[in-house]
Amino acid sequence: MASLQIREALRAAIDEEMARDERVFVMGEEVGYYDGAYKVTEGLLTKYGERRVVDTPIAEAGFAGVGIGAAMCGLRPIIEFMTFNFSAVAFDQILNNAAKIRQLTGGQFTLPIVFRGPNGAAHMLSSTHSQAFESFYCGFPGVKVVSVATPYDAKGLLKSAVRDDNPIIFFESEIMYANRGEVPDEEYLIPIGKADIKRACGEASKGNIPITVITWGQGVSVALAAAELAAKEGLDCEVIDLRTLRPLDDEAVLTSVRKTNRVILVYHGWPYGGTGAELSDRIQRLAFDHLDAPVLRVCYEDVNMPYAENLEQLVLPTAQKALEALREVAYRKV
Amino acid sequence: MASLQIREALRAAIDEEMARDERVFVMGEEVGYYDGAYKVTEGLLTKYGERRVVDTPIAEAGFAGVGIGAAMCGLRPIIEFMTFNFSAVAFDQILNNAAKIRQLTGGQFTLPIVFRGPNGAAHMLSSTHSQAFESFYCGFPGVKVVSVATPYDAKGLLKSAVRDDNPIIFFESEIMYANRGEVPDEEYLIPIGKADIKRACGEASKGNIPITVITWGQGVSVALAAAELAAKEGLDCEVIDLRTLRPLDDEAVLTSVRKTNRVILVYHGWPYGGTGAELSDRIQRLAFDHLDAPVLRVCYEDVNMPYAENLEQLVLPTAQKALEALREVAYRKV
Amino acid sequence: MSRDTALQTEASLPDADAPPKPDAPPDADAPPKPDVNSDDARSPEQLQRLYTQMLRIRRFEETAARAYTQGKISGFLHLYIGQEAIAVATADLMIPGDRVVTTYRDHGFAIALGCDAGACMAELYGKATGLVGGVGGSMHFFAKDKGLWGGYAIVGSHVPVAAGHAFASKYNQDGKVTLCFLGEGAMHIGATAEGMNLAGLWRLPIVFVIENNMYAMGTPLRRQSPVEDLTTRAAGWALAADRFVVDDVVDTRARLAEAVEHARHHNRPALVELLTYRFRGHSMSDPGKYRTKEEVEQWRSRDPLHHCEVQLLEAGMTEQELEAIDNEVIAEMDAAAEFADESPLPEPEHRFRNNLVEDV
Amino acid sequence: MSRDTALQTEASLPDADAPPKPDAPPDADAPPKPDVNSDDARSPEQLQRLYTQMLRIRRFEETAARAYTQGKISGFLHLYIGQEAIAVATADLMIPGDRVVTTYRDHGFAIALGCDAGACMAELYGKATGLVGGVGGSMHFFAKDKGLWGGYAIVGSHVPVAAGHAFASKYNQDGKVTLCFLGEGAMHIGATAEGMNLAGLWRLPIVFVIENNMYAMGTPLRRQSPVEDLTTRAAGWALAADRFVVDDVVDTRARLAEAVEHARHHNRPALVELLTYRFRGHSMSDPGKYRTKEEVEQWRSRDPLHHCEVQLLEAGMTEQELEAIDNEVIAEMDAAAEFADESPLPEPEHRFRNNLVEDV
Ligand SMILES: Cc1ncc(C[n+]2csc(CCOP(=O)(O)OP(=O)(O)O)c2C)c(N)n1
Ligand SMILES: Cc1ncc(C[n+]2csc(CCOP(=O)(O)OP(=O)(O)O)c2C)c(N)n1
Ligand SMILES: [Mg+2]
Ligand SMILES: [Mg+2]
Repeated sequence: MASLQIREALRAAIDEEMARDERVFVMGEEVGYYDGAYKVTEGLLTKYGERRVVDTPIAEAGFAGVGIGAAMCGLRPIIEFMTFNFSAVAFDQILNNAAKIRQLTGGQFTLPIVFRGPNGAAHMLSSTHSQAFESFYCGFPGVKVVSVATPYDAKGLLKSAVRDDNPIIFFESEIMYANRGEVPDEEYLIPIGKADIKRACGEASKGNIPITVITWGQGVSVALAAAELAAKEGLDCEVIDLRTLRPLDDEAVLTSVRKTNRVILVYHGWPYGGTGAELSDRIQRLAFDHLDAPVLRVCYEDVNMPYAENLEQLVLPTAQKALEALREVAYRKV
Repeated sequence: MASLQIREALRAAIDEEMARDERVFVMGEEVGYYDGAYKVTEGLLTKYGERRVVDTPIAEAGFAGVGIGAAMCGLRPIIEFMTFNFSAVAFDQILNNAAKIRQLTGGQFTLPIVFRGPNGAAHMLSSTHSQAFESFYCGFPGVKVVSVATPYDAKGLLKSAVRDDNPIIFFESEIMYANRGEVPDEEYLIPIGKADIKRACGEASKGNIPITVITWGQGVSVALAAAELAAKEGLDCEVIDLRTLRPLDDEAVLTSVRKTNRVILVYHGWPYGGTGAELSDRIQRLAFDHLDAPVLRVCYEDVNMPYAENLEQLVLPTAQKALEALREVAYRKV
Repeated sequence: MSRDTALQTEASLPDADAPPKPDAPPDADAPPKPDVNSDDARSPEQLQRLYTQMLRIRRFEETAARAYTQGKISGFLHLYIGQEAIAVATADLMIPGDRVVTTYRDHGFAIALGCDAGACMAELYGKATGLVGGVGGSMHFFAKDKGLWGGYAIVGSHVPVAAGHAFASKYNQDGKVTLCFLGEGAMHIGATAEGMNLAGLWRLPIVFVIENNMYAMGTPLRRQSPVEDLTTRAAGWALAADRFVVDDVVDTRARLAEAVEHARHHNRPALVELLTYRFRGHSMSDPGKYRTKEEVEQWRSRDPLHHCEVQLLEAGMTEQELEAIDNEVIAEMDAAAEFADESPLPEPEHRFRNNLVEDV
Repeated sequence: MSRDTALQTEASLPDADAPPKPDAPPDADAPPKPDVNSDDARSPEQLQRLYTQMLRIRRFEETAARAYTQGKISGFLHLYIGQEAIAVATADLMIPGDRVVTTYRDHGFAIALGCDAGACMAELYGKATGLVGGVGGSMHFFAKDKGLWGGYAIVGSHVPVAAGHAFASKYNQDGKVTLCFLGEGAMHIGATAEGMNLAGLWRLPIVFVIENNMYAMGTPLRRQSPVEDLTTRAAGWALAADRFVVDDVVDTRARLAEAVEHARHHNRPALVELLTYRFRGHSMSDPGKYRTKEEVEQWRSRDPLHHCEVQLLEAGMTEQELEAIDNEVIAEMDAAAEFADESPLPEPEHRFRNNLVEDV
């Protein structure tokens, strides 16, 4: 077991897959000579050369499309968006090519491609640079969407993503790259589509109210912090890290909800639609008779992210806000 | 009262607003000399000339951006996307400029701009040309989103959209342009943000089970057809046409749901996230104790749209599918 | 302009620090290509083969147009009639493994590249026996094994994708060339500029071919671009350039072949603008009112198919022989329509297939 | 290249059927512009004014950089140091109503256009007294009334928007010109190509100015583009072109003014490439390892600010006088920092404002 930062775990995943499979290459802005804007790809150019670590001009639609075309030829591109905010200019390539080419060719082509990079707000980057894209990329068929929160998950899921024959949207976070955690020395894979219980809850009892907390990405640490606060009040959280946002692990979600009968969602993203609303819909539909309280969401306020530090903090989901939601679903008047 | 097609009602709205306000202009592909790909802008070039009816090259990001820049200068552009499928290449302009410039300039600029065009599937246009974009455009702050289903609503809401000082996404439908309906001769406006009851329901009684059916755009005719079928079975639908998808008319929705305690959603769009899931979330959260059954959705199947007619029909929402959902929320075993 | 000097390659080159130019694949390994410049480039045999291919495309589309008016085909149907020489010349100069990437106006390439007319027609009918099983329709003809890498419907969106195919060829040093076709209307959208800059920057083995048929739907080039000669944009992306009118299929083949072999052996991508004309509307629903009868007539009089016919007659072929060819082609297309008509619809479950590889 | 012949305007013109060229606004109505070509273009008074402005930008950013390292400023901070002459020359040649649209590297234009240094600093601090109330930060300086139409953070995305401002000027025949600044790194993205084509097609009163500082973050131009001279792209969009090294603020003003007045009076948009250099990293977090000391030193030795200082000394100004100016400027920036420091944070409710016009 080594203690790695998330950026190091991601790098190890890319490195191992590039070493394992000559068809795997990395492409994006500053991924080579600059060692990556956030240093995820550090050292890879030196090790694999310009052929397999490809610096691009600023042309997201262009290099996303090149990656798609290369994948159609059997290569396995890892396309880095410096941040997903910049993927907006490549939206058409992902929506109309990556997600549809296999379908509209009747399966003639396979697109083993990963689009990865930081997603969501970081710190004081203002509205254009502080957006959560999962609500856009989960909203159409033809792709899988992954979001990681720990070094262990980051490495295991990125390796699976590179080996997956579908287009994968892979979300990371600027403010989490330096987070450390244990990562096994031996190789391992984590299956795409499986959620992970980051904190288990106990049985319901007089002094203990179990509550399901569904989260992902930057929301995980917020959820776990809220769980600690809540524990002091006898609110016992089962924190489920979805890890894959499309397809959703309904079974993991429903199993927990049927046990706790209470759910809140904690995530970095806007409230309208997206994965948050999708979960509410599925839970109320598939566990209707199990709910003792409505599903509540703790996420961004529905505004463009302001630059000022105090305003940004107010817009973001916090452990305190999550705690209040937990009290509410437990009908603890505050 | 005149009987107009939706395309004629839209044209009348544009014409009246252009005549009323010299700052209003139309821009897009084929809007001028070609009279519009779907003839919405027919005759406007002849009447207003090249200065105010502007044909563009195929450059959606370019002319969307030009519209945004012009709006910042006080003009009031009506930008036509030949279909919203092509707006994917302009996604960044709408997400990062139209929706954010007012906010990130601290209110220095106002953006009175309308992006309009057909949305959703038409008939056998295959996957890239059969997409519903409301799940993308409703998912972020800074814009309003409108979707019209009748000539009356089309005219009244487009006029309001042109006069609104916010960026407006205005959804129409290729397959509905020829639909006819009564339109008053005198001028009228329909407020953005207000839903409309297209079919009212009666009181609950032994033989009569009221059910709320929430719908918009192409879903409206499907919902009304389902309501007719359901009526024969004592299922009495209150069909609510949202008309505005962002901001949602929560009051209209909740008032009906609190009365009927049963609700289904019928719309043209993908199931994951979007306005459909957002409605489920709000209803389960704001009317939790009023629901006798889970909120059900009748929409596209979660697949890329196939070209073949038989397959397309299976993917689309139909009155029959809606009827089955109505029976289900009424606990009528089938 | 003599053929040998047609290709302009003076565009400034990447400087020393640009990614190293890989050696072109040894000619020994390179599969033989048609000697499009040899004396028998115009032999009666070659002319007849090219003529028959052009005629097959035209009759295929005339048949499809009839089926459309009969309501047997729906959705969009963009005809290639008038531009057939381009697809035929292209298919004839490609070597195995070379790729064609094009727009929704793709029937001509499918026929020229050897796709079965019945399968093509069945695709238009949305039948299970269609080229892609009826799920793509007119705009998405794909036949990977035949070198038809598709039929794309978002203008410009396929240009970076085609650059990606060329990127893979360079990555694998496989000596294959990608030919990316686009309308002149696609020259003003972002994806095209990005794809072309990347191709020029990385010196990818790709030839971008503008099928300039003068109109994007109803919009003439002069309302799309401030410049008439679109190859003026080649220099800014370091692309070799060529530009000519398509009225002779043999010349077209030779000029295109020059650009293709230059890309293949010298890692120099090219931008070739072909001046051509579609005799029909943009799609079946377009009456084409924006063009004068005179203009259409003038171009019809330069119809490459007719031009080839004249050459065949000059070469000694008889009216009867030509008619015999036509009858054969017509029979083939009638059979294709019949096949499409009688083919089954896709299985209902088919709609769940291929959204992800797991879907079966 | 003599100043009068610098602007290349041979790019082919729209043909007869292009939108009619509106008459340029009668010179009578046109507000007076600085006689940038007159004999006193280099008068000590002018030089001193320009010098002081350049110095103010530099000291402003040095002060901001200090505050950043002290943790008083967060997020991104892209310094303009080395490129100041461009903003100063630009502000000096504009007439009321002309607009500047630029990137996230926008502090220099704000100062040059007369925005209060305190308000600018307060914006960086995220304070209520900031230029846009603390909601935009470093990348989004906007001062509509001063002609600063912003600070955009998505590369290339502002180019069509700026074309839209010029479109409005043409629509209203107001005789105003929009100056759209972009980095050389923004020349390879789709939105830029689309915006420039539309400007050329519609002959909008706009001048696109490439601030080619040789790098896009760590990527040198040679890994962004196959051509070194980016004005080779002007012809394809029918843009007038000019290209020169920025080492003299007066020359820069004159050359830019020529393009601007040409756009104003002859409806001919232009693409001007300025060769310049940023002395600092891309942003505060960039150590700039990708550049050699020698290269940086070489450019520093051509620092337009220093160049202007030398001219002032030659013109008879004394070291003491220059120092006095500097002390005044430093005092101004210290005061700006103090103002920012002491300013209040935005009201919590402020986050709900301005997402829609209804929000108050
Ligand atoms: C991005 C985008 N915008 C608009 C359209 C609608 N559209 C389809 S074909 C076409 C005209 C294309 O003209 P051109 O590129 O010259 O090709 P041609 O049809 O003449 O072969 C348009 C506007 C589209 N498919 N994609
Ligand atoms: C579409 C997009 N992609 C990537 C980025 C990240 N980014 C910000 S600045 C920059 C470099 C821009 O270089 P250049 O255009 O030369 O301007 P300079 O910073 O040199 O002034 C990059 C890659 C972005 N903001 N937008
Ligand atoms: Mg064309
Ligand atoms: Mg630069």
